[in-house]
This record gives sequence, structure tokens and C-alpha cells, in this order.
Amino acid sequence: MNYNQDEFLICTIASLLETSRHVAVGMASPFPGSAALLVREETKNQIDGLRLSMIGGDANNPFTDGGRELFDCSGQGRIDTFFLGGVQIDGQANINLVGTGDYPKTDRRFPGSFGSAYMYFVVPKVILFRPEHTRRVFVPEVDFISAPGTSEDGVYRPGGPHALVTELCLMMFNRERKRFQLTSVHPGHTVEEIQDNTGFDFDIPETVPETLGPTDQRLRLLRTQISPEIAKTYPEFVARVFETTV
Amino acid sequence: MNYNQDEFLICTIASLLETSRHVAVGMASPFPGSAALLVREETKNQIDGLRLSMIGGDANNPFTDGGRELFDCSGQGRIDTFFLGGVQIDGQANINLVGTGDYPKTDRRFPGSFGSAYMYFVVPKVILFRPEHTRRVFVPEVDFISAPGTSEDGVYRPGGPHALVTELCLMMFNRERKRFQLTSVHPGHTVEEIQDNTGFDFDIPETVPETLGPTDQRLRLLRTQISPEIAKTYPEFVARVFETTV
Amino acid sequence: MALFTTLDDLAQQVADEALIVLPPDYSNVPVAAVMALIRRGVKDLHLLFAPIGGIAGDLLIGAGCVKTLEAAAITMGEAGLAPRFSEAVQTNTIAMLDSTCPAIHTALQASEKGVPFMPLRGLIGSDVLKNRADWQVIVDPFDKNDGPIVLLPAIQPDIALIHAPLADRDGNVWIGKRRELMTMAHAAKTTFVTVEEIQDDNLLENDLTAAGTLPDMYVGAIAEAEKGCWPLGLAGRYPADTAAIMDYVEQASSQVGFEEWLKIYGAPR
Amino acid sequence: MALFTTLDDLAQQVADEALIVLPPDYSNVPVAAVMALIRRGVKDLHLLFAPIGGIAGDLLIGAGCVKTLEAAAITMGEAGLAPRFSEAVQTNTIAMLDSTCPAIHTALQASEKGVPFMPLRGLIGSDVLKNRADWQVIVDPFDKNDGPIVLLPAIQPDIALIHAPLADRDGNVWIGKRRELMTMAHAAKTTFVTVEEIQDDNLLENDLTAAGTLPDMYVGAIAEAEKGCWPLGLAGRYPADTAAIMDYVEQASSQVGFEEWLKIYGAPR
Repeated sequence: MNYNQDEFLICTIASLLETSRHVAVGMASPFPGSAALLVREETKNQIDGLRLSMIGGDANNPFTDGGRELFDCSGQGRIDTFFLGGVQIDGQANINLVGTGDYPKTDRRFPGSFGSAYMYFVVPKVILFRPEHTRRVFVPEVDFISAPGTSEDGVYRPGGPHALVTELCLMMFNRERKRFQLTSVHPGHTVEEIQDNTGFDFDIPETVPETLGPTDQRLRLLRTQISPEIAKTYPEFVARVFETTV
Repeated sequence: MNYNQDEFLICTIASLLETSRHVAVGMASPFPGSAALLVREETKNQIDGLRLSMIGGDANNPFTDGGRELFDCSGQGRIDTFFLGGVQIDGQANINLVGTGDYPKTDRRFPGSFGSAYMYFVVPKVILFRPEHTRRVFVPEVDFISAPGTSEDGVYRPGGPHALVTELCLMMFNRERKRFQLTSVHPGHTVEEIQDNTGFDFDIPETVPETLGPTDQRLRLLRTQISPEIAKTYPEFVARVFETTV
Repeated sequence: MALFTTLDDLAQQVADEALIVLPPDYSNVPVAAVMALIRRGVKDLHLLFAPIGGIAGDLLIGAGCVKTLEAAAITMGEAGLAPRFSEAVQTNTIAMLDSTCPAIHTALQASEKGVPFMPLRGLIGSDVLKNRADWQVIVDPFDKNDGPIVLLPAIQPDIALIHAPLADRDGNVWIGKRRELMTMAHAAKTTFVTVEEIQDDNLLENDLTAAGTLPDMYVGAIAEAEKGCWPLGLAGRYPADTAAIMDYVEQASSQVGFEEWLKIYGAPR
Repeated sequence: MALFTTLDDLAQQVADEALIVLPPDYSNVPVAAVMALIRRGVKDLHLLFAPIGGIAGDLLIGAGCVKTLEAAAITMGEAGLAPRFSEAVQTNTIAMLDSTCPAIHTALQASEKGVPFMPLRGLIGSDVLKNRADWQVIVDPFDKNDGPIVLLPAIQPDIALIHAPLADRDGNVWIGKRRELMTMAHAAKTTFVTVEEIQDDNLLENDLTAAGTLPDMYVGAIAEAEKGCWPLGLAGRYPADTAAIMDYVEQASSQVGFEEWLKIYGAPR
């Protein structure tokens, strides 16, 4: 079955959620939201199936204690998986959501750090999602650390970066080595291409497999059951991603 | 018009609330509750009429953020008048709600400090209400300080004791002198009787007036409109106090 | 563990020595669940009230289930002093951690937020503070002239035990405006709930009920218990049974009388 | 001051230089009131979002009403970057206090509780912390091995400005499950509210509505404003007008375009 790039990315994220128990999805996160909805649907008959809490809309949003509940809930250790992005991301998994240039006089200002400076510390498995894979994004050192990828010993930090999903590849973050390692390359791309477009060093195993594409079953589920569900929170996204494929 | 002792005490408390803006009434406080309901009714057509927030039941209880809201609200400075009692009260207005004897091995254990250790500090005008006026209650020094009447300089303390109402008299607390001063003696009692029954020193002006009894108008209001209102929170109290007088 | 269970099975899931938090008398007290805990013979509980207790505490103390009690007060309200509590403290058979209402709310909020402590005004110079070796006093680091301020360590209960009028089949629980139950549930590792009834419609899908709903993510077990607060009342459903409470206070003035009362009223209903 | 007033009169009561807190885009944003503030020509606001802003912030910034902005982010969501915000920060015409969502929630909770500060995990090593001279880092006094922890000073807004579907004649306001509005109102000195409609029945007297009601003691002014969130949506009432938001982002990419947009849509309705 054919699929487009966005569907591929959703399913790649989904493959990282299969052992998650409680996934939270923040504002403006339609890809992670779709992936989590997909895995929740796939595991709905399991006792320990994926639980999903999405903010940014009323759908799939169980919170009843205001905007702070997502953060409080994470601080309590109830959420094991969360997603962050970055205007810039560096090789130590530091992320910048604020802007480029010499802060506070940014050259280009982006929205801001959101909850990253907290969530990155307390959620065990943070998945970084940033489709654009260029040296503009993946820099040697971020201009502003919205949230650091690693912390010194003694800093309370049950959480941190787990994986990075881009339009070119999947990397996993090694917390001991404080470095990314290339895990798989998306179909049609090469290790060399990834190196060319990444501004930091990362570990490359001897053999790097190709990222598996979505199964037909997963694609069908995504298009039929998940797309109307995600449309409740992200109507524009669904119109764009699924209109040509359904 | 005749009145009983309880009605007299309610009206004596009421006379202390006439400049209050927001009165809060804690658990197990039917006398203060009745007094505040009375003054609220009397001032209901004034722009700055008395606002009342009672906990311990659903009636006249505006709080919607759980048990903490009374305390948070007081910490915000929104409440100017509150009531406390005491198993023991001493001349510096220290109050003991925990028990007599050498804590923790109390001879006689009472319920506990409730919110006193906080409210006494943050509510500007705390009225002490303790009908029993004996040396058992009004002691030289309390056995356990649930909440201190005064604090050293430098301690954050916008609140504190304002007045003391007993079955014998009304006293006001002087925060500079850290002492009570006798304000008025209830009808049928004497200064000497008060001295005999008080275990601590207090200031006595040259002339001490008699405490004014309730006006007929106030009594009528209390019996007709206030008693059914207070019955919503304290049914037993109303049955006992008002059954013979209405 | 099945989310929906029976009252006695729910009680079986409460371990000895657990730190249990119970609500105050005006707020959905799970008395039927407390009776089930007594039947199960639970021992050495660390019992916390948020922030004051009444008959639920007196029952657990009288039945010998409590090792440590933390509360701002234990009172039977208009019915008088709590007899088993008073005697237990006077004879030193339970360890008492005297607190003050906002301190308990605050310590639970600290746990709710996942922080190790929270500050609270007041307390300075009280014997409540003096007897709490687990509390600390610091100088406000933002304003050295602001005076001393108390820091309270977070309290994380093992179980919040509450009653509610209504749950749905997804495990959401309607608590209305009784938000102390929300804080307790957020702060505790898990929450066990008894309910008057269970409805099919999802409470979160209706804007009116959602506003007062504890989401299922915090809930570990739900059991039906009709009139589960008796002899206490449940706002909007039934009033307190004042005569029964008065009767309890009288009978429980002796341990023998307490045990007789328990034999009659503590049986499964 | 009359509790019930008009939209423009409500705006008159907002002083220049006031510290105003506004809700996030998913939660009852009083856009009509923001337009009224702009018409009134309010100046030098200290604008706080609890914790992120969107078109309401962009409008106030574009209209020159803001001196200092504190937020965890300003975003137009799926419509892209906030054009007036981005330009103002890039050209340094407003002072920006970059924060993170839970830090703003926490600082408001500190004010709600009347404490001078509250702790928060995380933040250590971030440039968010590095650029906040007003935040402090201490060692956890309960456990020296627990590492450093950040203390955030309380933020007390002069005014919380919110929209709601419903108020009653006593001044109570129904906010449903949007509890960040409750925290904002508790934390602020007073709360100004625009509402879709005003009902006769007291919201606190119905158990279902009481659970989601902000009591009148916190409310300083109420004005009716039908579709008061437009072009944003109001949950349970109307969806966001996505086309209008997209159109705004496009037009407001220049200051001239912004002012033209404002001339059309910023007029009283």
C-alpha cells in the first residue's frame, strides 16, 4: 500500500510507543498525537494498553485540573512518554525552542520554550520530533538552551531524551555517552546524506538498517479510525495529510 | 424583649462585626456563624455590606476549590475576620486547642489545632470566643500553644487577636501591650467576678460599662430570619437555642 | 487488578502499614470502606486526614488499626469529642502527629506537584511547629527582611480512600466541588473509591459533569457502597444521621461499648 | 464600582502599567475585551500568559499596549508564528521574560496560597533559568543529596482577564473544567470577566454547576460579550474561526497590514 511522508513519520513515531504506558501529547503536536492514537487503538484490548492524554483541545484530554495538571501529573511520575521539538537541536540533545541568534536579541524569534524546561527533566522517555533534517536545525551547539539534553550528576532528573525522529532517519540517544546513535535510515536516504545534513557528531553502527515502513494494517487503521479522531484536535492537519490518500 | 444567654452572646459577637467586610466562619462555630449571618442580613443593602463564607456545610459556603480555599483565600488577604476558641487561653492571647497537661502525654485530649496555627497569623481581626469563663480556661500560660497570640518583630503577621467574648465579658486585645483590656461586663456580672475567674492579668479601665443587650429589632431578626439559615449548618444548635424563645 | 471490585475486596487490597489519606467529615467520607478495612483486620496504618477527621478516624483507632495518626483535629462536631481518639492519645497507644489544616493541604499539594516541599506562612512560635521535627524553618531567600518561613515536606499517601456519589464505567469519578478529594487523589500513589452508583455515560464527555470529575488515571479500585458515608451524610444525596452519631459517641465512651457498637454496625450490609 | 458593566467600561477600569494575566488559547480567551483595551489605548502593560499566548498577545503587542511580556510561548498554533510578537522581540521593542509553562502555573499558585515563593523541579542548566535573575536556586534543605532546586517568586497580577460562557446575577462565573482560570482569579487582586450570557439562577446553588464555578468574591467586573473569544473558539459553544486566524497571521505580517486588520475587526461590535 502506498503512503505519504507524513503517514510514514506518524508510523515511525508509533513504533517507539509500543512499550509506553501513559503518553502525553503537548500543544501543536499532530504527528505525535496521531501516532499515540494509533498505538492506543492497537493496544486497546490489552490490560496494559497505551493510555493517552492530549492537551490543546477537548478531545482525548482527560485533564480536569487546569493547565497545570499535565505538568503536575508528570511531576508525579504518572506519564512515561512525551514529545518535544526544536528550532535547533544539538548533539547533546539540548533543544532550542526560543530563537536563533544571540539571546535576547534573537535574529529569528520562535514561540518559546513551552513546558520543555520541565518536561525534559521529569518524563522518562522524551521523543524529539523534528521533520526538517538540515544543518540549520541540527547544529553543533544550540543558540539558546530551552531544555538541556543531559544534566550533571546530582541534578534530579528521572527524565530525558530517548529518540529523535526526522524526515531522514531515527536516532536513539545514549544517556551515558551523551550522544545520539543512528538507528535506522528512512527508505530512499543514506547514512552519508544524514551526515551531510547534521551539524553534530553522532555514533554510527557498522550496519544501519532501513526504517521499516508502515504495515498495510496500520495504514488502514490510521486512515479510517485515527484520522477522524485526530481531526477533533487538528482539523487542518488531517485535511492536509489524509486528503489524497484515503 | 427577653432573651437567653446564647442569643445575648450571638448579638455581642455581632456588635464586633459591624466594620467587617469579609467574615469567614470555620468548623463547629454556630455562635460566630449566627452573628455573621445576622450582620450580613442587617447590611445587605449597603454597597460594602458584610460578606460571609462559612465552611462545615454547603449553606453559605461559596468555596469551590476544596478545603484549602478558606486558607488560601485568607493568605491572599481577602478575609478580614475569623473566629477561634481555646481549651485554654492565656493573657498573651496564646490559644490551646490540643489538650491539657504535658504534651504529647495530655491529661485530657481535645480535637486539635484545626487551622489556628495559620489563620491567627494571616487574618487581621481574629475574635476569640469561649463562653466558659473560668480559671480552667483562662490560664496564666497555656499548656500547648496551638497558635501564639503575638509574634516577635520580623515574623510575617498581618493578623492576630482582636477581641475575646465570654459568658462574663468582652475584652479587646492590645497588640502593642500584648495584653487584654476589659471592655464591658455582661449584665448581672462584675469586674471582681471576672478577675476571680481569670487566671491572667489584664488591663481594667477606670470605668467599665455594661455590655449592651440586643435590640428588639436584632432579636426579632435573629429568631425569624437567621435561625432557619443557621439551621442549615447547625440543626442541633438551633433546636437548642431557639426552641423556647421563638 | 480489576478496577471494579467489591467493598471487601477493595479492603483486601489495602496493605498493613499503608499511608492512607481520608477526607474530612464534610466531604464524602468512605465510612463503609472503613468498616470493611476493620473487618479485614488491617494493622499499623499511618492514617492522615485532609485535614480533620471524625468517626472514620475514631473507628479505625478504636479497632486497633492505626499506628500513627496525622491530622489537624479529630472531632465529632456537634456530638462532642471523639472518644476512642481521645483515649488513645491520652494513653499513648497511637503516635500522634499534630498538624494544622493548611499544612496538610500544602503537603499534599507538594506531592501533587512532585516537589519535595512547599512553604507556608504562620506557624512560627506555635507548639505545633515545635513538635514537628520533620518541618523546617528557613529565611525567605527572596527577601531577608521577610522573616522566617516554614517549609513542609511533601506527603505522598499510598492510598487516597474516598467515597463519591457517582462513577462511570470508564473509572471516572464525580466529586463535584469537593476538590480536596482531587488533591488527595493527585497526591496519592493510587485512589480507592466507593460510590453510590455507577452510570454508563462517560462523565468527562459532558461539560457539566467533567468540571467535577476525577479522571480514571488516578483511580485504582472502585466498589459500590450504597449510603457509603453513613452515619455521615453525602451532600446532595442524604443528610448525616445525627442520632446515630450521638449514639456512637455515647457507646464508644468505653472500649467495651465501642466493640459492641462495632459488632452491630460494622457487619457487612 | 458596579459589578455589571459594559465591555468598554470594563476596559476603562484597566490602568496603564497594570500586570494583566490572560489565559492560553484553548481556554476562554477574552479577545473582545482585548479589542476594547486596545480601543481604550491602554499603555505599558505587563502582560502575563498562563502560560502561553496567541492572538490576544499578538494584538496587544501590535497595538503598542505592552511594555513587558511574560510567557512560556506565543504561538498562533497551526496558523504559524505570531507576527507582531516575533517582530517586537526581534526589534527589542518589548521586554521579554521567557518562562516555561509549569513555572507560570507555579508562580500563580504561590500567589494563590499567599506564599512568597514555590519550588519547581527541572530548569537547572537551561537558558530559561540563566536569564531569570528573579529566580533562585537552593539546595533542598530536607535532603542535601537531592540536588539543586529552583524557587520561583509568587506573581500577583493586578487583574485576571477572562471570558466565560455564563455568569449569574450574583456575580458567580461558570468556567467548567478550565481550572487555570480559577488559579488566575485566586492569584490576581481582582478578575474582570466577559461572558456570553448572564442567567438568573445562582450557579453555586446547583451541585452540577457549582463544581465549575468561580465564586463572586474574586470577581471585580462582568460585561456581556457575545462570541467574546472570536476568532478563537469557546469549548462547548463555538469553534475557532480558523480562516480568520490564518487571515490575521497573513495580514499582520507587516505593521501596516496589522493596523488595517485592526481597523476592520477591532471596532466595537
